[in-house]
Amino acid sequence: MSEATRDELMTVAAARMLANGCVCFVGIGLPSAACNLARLTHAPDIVLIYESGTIGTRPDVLPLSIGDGELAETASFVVPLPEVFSHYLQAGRVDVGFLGAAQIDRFGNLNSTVIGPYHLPHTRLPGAGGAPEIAAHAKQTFVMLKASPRSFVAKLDFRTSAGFLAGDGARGRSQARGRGPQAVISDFGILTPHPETEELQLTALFAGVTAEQAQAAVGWPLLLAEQIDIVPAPDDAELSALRALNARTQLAHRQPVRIPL
Amino acid sequence: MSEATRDELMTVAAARMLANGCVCFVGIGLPSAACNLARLTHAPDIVLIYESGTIGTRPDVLPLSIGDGELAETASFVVPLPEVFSHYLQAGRVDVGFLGAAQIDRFGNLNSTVIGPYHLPHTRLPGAGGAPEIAAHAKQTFVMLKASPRSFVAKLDFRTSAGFLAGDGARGRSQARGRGPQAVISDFGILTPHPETEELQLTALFAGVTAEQAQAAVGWPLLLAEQIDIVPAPDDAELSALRALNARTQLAHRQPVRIPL
Amino acid sequence: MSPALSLSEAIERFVVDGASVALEGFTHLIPFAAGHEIIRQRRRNLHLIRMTPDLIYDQMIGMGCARRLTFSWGGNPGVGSLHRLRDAVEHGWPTSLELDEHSHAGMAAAYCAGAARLPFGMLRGYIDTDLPAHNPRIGRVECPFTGEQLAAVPAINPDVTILHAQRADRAGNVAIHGIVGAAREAGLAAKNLVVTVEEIVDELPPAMNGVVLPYWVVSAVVHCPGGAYPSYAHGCYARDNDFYQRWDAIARDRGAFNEWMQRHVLETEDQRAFLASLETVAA
Amino acid sequence: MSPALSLSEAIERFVVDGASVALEGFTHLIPFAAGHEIIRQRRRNLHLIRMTPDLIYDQMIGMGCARRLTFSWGGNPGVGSLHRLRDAVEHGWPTSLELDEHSHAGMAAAYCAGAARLPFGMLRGYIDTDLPAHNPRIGRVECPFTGEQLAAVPAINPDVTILHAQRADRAGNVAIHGIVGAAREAGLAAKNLVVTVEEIVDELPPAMNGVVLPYWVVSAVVHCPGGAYPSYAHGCYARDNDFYQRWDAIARDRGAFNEWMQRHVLETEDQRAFLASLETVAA
Repeated sequence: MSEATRDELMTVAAARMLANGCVCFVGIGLPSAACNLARLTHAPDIVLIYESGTIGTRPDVLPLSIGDGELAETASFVVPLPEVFSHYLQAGRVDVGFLGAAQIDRFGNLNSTVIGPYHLPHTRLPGAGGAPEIAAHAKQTFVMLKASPRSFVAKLDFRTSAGFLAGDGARGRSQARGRGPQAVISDFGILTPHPETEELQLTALFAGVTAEQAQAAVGWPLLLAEQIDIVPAPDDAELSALRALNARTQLAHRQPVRIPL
Repeated sequence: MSEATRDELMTVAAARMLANGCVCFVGIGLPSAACNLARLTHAPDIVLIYESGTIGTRPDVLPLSIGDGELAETASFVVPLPEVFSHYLQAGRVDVGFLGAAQIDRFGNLNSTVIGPYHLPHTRLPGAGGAPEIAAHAKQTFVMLKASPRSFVAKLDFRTSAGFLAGDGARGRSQARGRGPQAVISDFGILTPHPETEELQLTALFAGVTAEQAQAAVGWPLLLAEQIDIVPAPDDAELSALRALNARTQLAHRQPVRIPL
Repeated sequence: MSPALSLSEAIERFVVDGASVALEGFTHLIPFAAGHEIIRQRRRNLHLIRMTPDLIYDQMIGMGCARRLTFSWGGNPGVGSLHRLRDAVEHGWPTSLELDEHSHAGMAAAYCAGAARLPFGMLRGYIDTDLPAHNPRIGRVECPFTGEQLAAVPAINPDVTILHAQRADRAGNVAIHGIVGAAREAGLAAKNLVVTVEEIVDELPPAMNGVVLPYWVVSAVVHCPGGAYPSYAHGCYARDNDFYQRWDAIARDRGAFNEWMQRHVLETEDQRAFLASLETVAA
Repeated sequence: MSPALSLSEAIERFVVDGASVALEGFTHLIPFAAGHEIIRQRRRNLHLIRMTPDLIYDQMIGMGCARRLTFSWGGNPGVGSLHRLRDAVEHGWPTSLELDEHSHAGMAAAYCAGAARLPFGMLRGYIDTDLPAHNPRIGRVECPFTGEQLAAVPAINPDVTILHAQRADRAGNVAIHGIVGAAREAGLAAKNLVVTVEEIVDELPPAMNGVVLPYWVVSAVVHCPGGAYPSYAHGCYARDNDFYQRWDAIARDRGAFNEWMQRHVLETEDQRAFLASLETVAA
C-alpha cells in the first residue's frame, strides 16, 4: 500500500480518538471522513449527527454537503435543524464536536469569519455556521486544521468560536459548558492543551516530522510537551478502509444527475 | 322528530356560527359536537384543531377526550403539543376558539380554576388547560355555558381567562390580540358584546324562552339588546345529523377494549 | 445501549422518595402501568408533573404518593372532576398537596425550555389572568429589542420522566406513533428517561421524520404490553372511554377508591395481573 | 384553498422590490427555480434571508438582486467559497451588501421565534465570540428566575418565504420528506408562503407525524418539477454534487459568471428550459 498522505494521516489520527458509542457532531470534510472511518473500523456504534438534522447516520459514501440525501437515507431519524441545536447540542448530549477554521490561536480560539477588518475584509470566509455553539456545548471538541503561519496565528482577525480564551482557566469561568478543544490535529501532528495554562502544546508528531518543522509551521513560539510522542503510522486496515471510502465517494459524486420531468 | 333538547339547541346554534373553511380550536363536549355538526352540514371544509396536536381532523364519532385515537386517525397531520400552542394558536392562525367555564361574568371573563379562595377552595375545578391563550390569541372566541346564578356571576372567584376585562375598550388596550368573546351560547339564548361598553347583552333567545327567564338565570342585571331575535329552531337535517353523530359516539365509547397480550 | 429492565426494577432504580417525576403522554400513551408500580412500591413525597394529571395521578395522589403537583388541567377528560385530586386540594386527604399551576401553553414552554436546557421558557401567555398572582413560577421577561413584556416560566427538568411508547428496538431506540403531546420534550428534559413499550423489535420501522428517542437519551426500556391501559397505544388498542366514565363513581368515594386500588393495584403483582383483574385481556 | 399559480405569476405577485425574502431548505429542497425566476424578473434591493446562502444566493447576489443578507454560513458546501458573495462583500460588486450575520443556532432560534410570533428567540449562544460586537441584532436577555444571561436574537418574519417540496395536494397542503432544516419554521414565520413542488397529487400519502404545511398557511403552490436542481428532492432526484464543484470555477470570474447566467437563466424562460440547457433532463 502506498504511503499515507498528510490528509490520510490527519484523518486516521482523528478517527482513533473517537471511542465506540460516543455521540459526534460532525462537520464536512476531514472530520466527516474521520468519523466515518472510526465507524467502519474500531467504533461501529459511534453516533453521528450532522447539523442538517440527520441523527445516527451510517452513510456508505461521504457526503459533499452536510445535507446530502445519503445522510437522511441512512439516519435513525431526521429532526428539524432547530432541534439539533436546542435539544441535542445545547442540551449537552454531544460528546465530541469537530471544528475547522481558517485561523487558530495558541489557546484554540478559532476564526472562520473574515481575514482583515469585519466591515472591509481582505477575505470574506463562510462564517460561523454551527461552530460557536459546538465550541461551547460539545463536551469536548477536536479541531482539524492544516498548519501555516497564516492559519496558526498569534492573533486572530476575528473570534468566531471560543477555545480557552486567554487560558489559565478563563474558559472555566465563562458560560461555556463543554471542556473545549482537547486536541488539534494538524498536518505535522497533534496539539493538546497544557493542563494548567491551557496553551496548546505539541504532544505528538507524525513520523518523519520534526519539532522544528512543526514550530516553523506555527505563527507563535510553539510550546513543546515534556514528552513528544510519534503518532503510530496508519495500519493497512485503516488505510484501506479510508481509501475505499474515498473511492466510493468520488465515484458517487460524479454520477450524473438526471431529472425525471 | 322529537323536540330538540337544550344541549341540541346550543349545539346547533353554535354550529351555525362557524363559516366554512374557518380554522377552529376545539374543546371537548358541546364545542366538539358543534364543530363537527358544522362540518357534517354547512361547513365541510372547516379546519378542526384539537390541542392534543391533531390538525384538520374529521372524526366519524365525537372524542371523549381531546386526544382520542379517532382524532389522530382522521387528522391531516399530528404535531407535538407545544407546536399547536406556539406555531398555530399564538401565531394567530386560529379563527375561532371555543371556551367553556364554571363561571362567566358580564364582560365574558371566565373562571375554570376554583370556587372559593385559591388556596382553600370550596370547589377545585380542573383549571386553565388551553383557555388563557385561546382567549388571548384566537381571532374570536365563542363561549358555551349553561346558565344559573352560580355560573353567570357578578364577580368571578378567579379569572382563568380574559374576556373584555372591565369593558369600555380595556381588552383592546391589553396584550391580547384576538377580538375576544363574540358570542356566549347559553341554554336560554345568545349574548354578544355591546359594541361600545363590551358588556354582554341578550341578542337572541331560543324559541319559548322569555327575556325574564334569561334574566332570572343570570346573576347580574342582564342588558337587553334593542332587538332580541328568536334563534330559528334546528331543522330536520341539523337535528338528524347531530343525533346520528351522538348515537355513533355513544356506541363507540361503549365498545369493550381488549388488550392483545 | 439502554438496559432492558423489568418494571419493578426500573421504578426501584429511578423513582426514589421525594423525586420529581413526570409521567407524560397527552391522553394517548399514558404510562399507567408505571404509575401503578410506583403505588405498589409505596413511594412518598413525590413531586408529580403532568400537563393533565388524568386518572393515573388521581390514583397516585389518592394513594398518598405526592406532596406537590405541577399541572395545567386537572380533570377527567370529557367526564368531569378528578375526585382524588379535589379531595387532596379541598380537604388535604390523604395528605395536602402543593400546587404549581400553569396553562397548557405555559407548561409546554417550560418543557421545551427543559429539553433545550434553557433556564426558562417564554410565551405570550397568562394575559390578564389571576394565575401569576398565585404562582411565583410565572414571571415576566422583556424583549431586549422591542421592550414588549412576555410571560416566562422556569424550565421543567424532572428527575425522571416515564413515557409509554409502541415500540423500542433491542438497542433501546424508542419510536412513538400518533398523538405525542409534550412527551418528547418531557423525555428530553429529564435527568433520567424510562420508557415502557408495547413491544421490543429487532428493527424499528423506517422513521425518517418520525418521532424517535435515541437509545443514548433513554435510561431504561421496559417491555410492558398493555402498559397504557385505560389510556391507549395507537395501532395497538383503543382508549377505554367507558372505563374513564366508570372511574367517576369509583373515585368519588374514599372507600370505593381504596377498595378498588387494593383489589386491582396493590393485590396484583404486575400489569398483566392488573389487566386480568379487570377482564380486559383478549382471549 | 391555496391558489395554484405559475412560477412567474407567483414571483410577480409575492416578491416585490425591497421585500425581505427567505428561500429556505437546508442543502435539501433549495428552491432554485424560484430564485432563477426572481433573477429573470430583475428584482432589486431584496433583503435575502437564508441560513446557508448556497449557490442560489450567490447567483442572486451576483445578479444584483440583493441589498442585504441575513445568514449564518456562506460557503459552497464541501467545496469552498461563494465567490459572488465574496465579491459583493469584499469589493461591492455588483453592489454593496449589508450583512446581518448569525450562527446556525442563533438563526434557528430567530426563525422559531418568527414562527411562534414571539418578538425574539433565545439561546445559550455566541458565547465569547466577536459576532455580537458586529451585529446589533444579537442581544442579551436575563432569566427572571436564575439571573443567567442568555443570547437573544430578534424574530425573523420574512415578507415572503419560498420553499420547495416533494408534493402538494390539490387543496394546497404541502408534504416534506427528508431533511427539513428550518424550512417549516421559515415558512410559518412568513407573511406569505409560496411553495414550489415536484408534483401535485389528488391525495397526500398518510402523514400522521410527518412534516406538513396545511393549505391555510400556504399563499400559493407552484407545480415545478426539478425546481430544486442542483439541490435535490429526496425520493425524486439526487443532489448534483458535481455541479456544486463545477460552480466554483464559474463563479470565480465575473465574466464567466455573467455569461453562464445569461445563457442558462436569463435566456431560458422557465425551469424546464434551464434544465434542458444543462442537459440534465432524463431522456
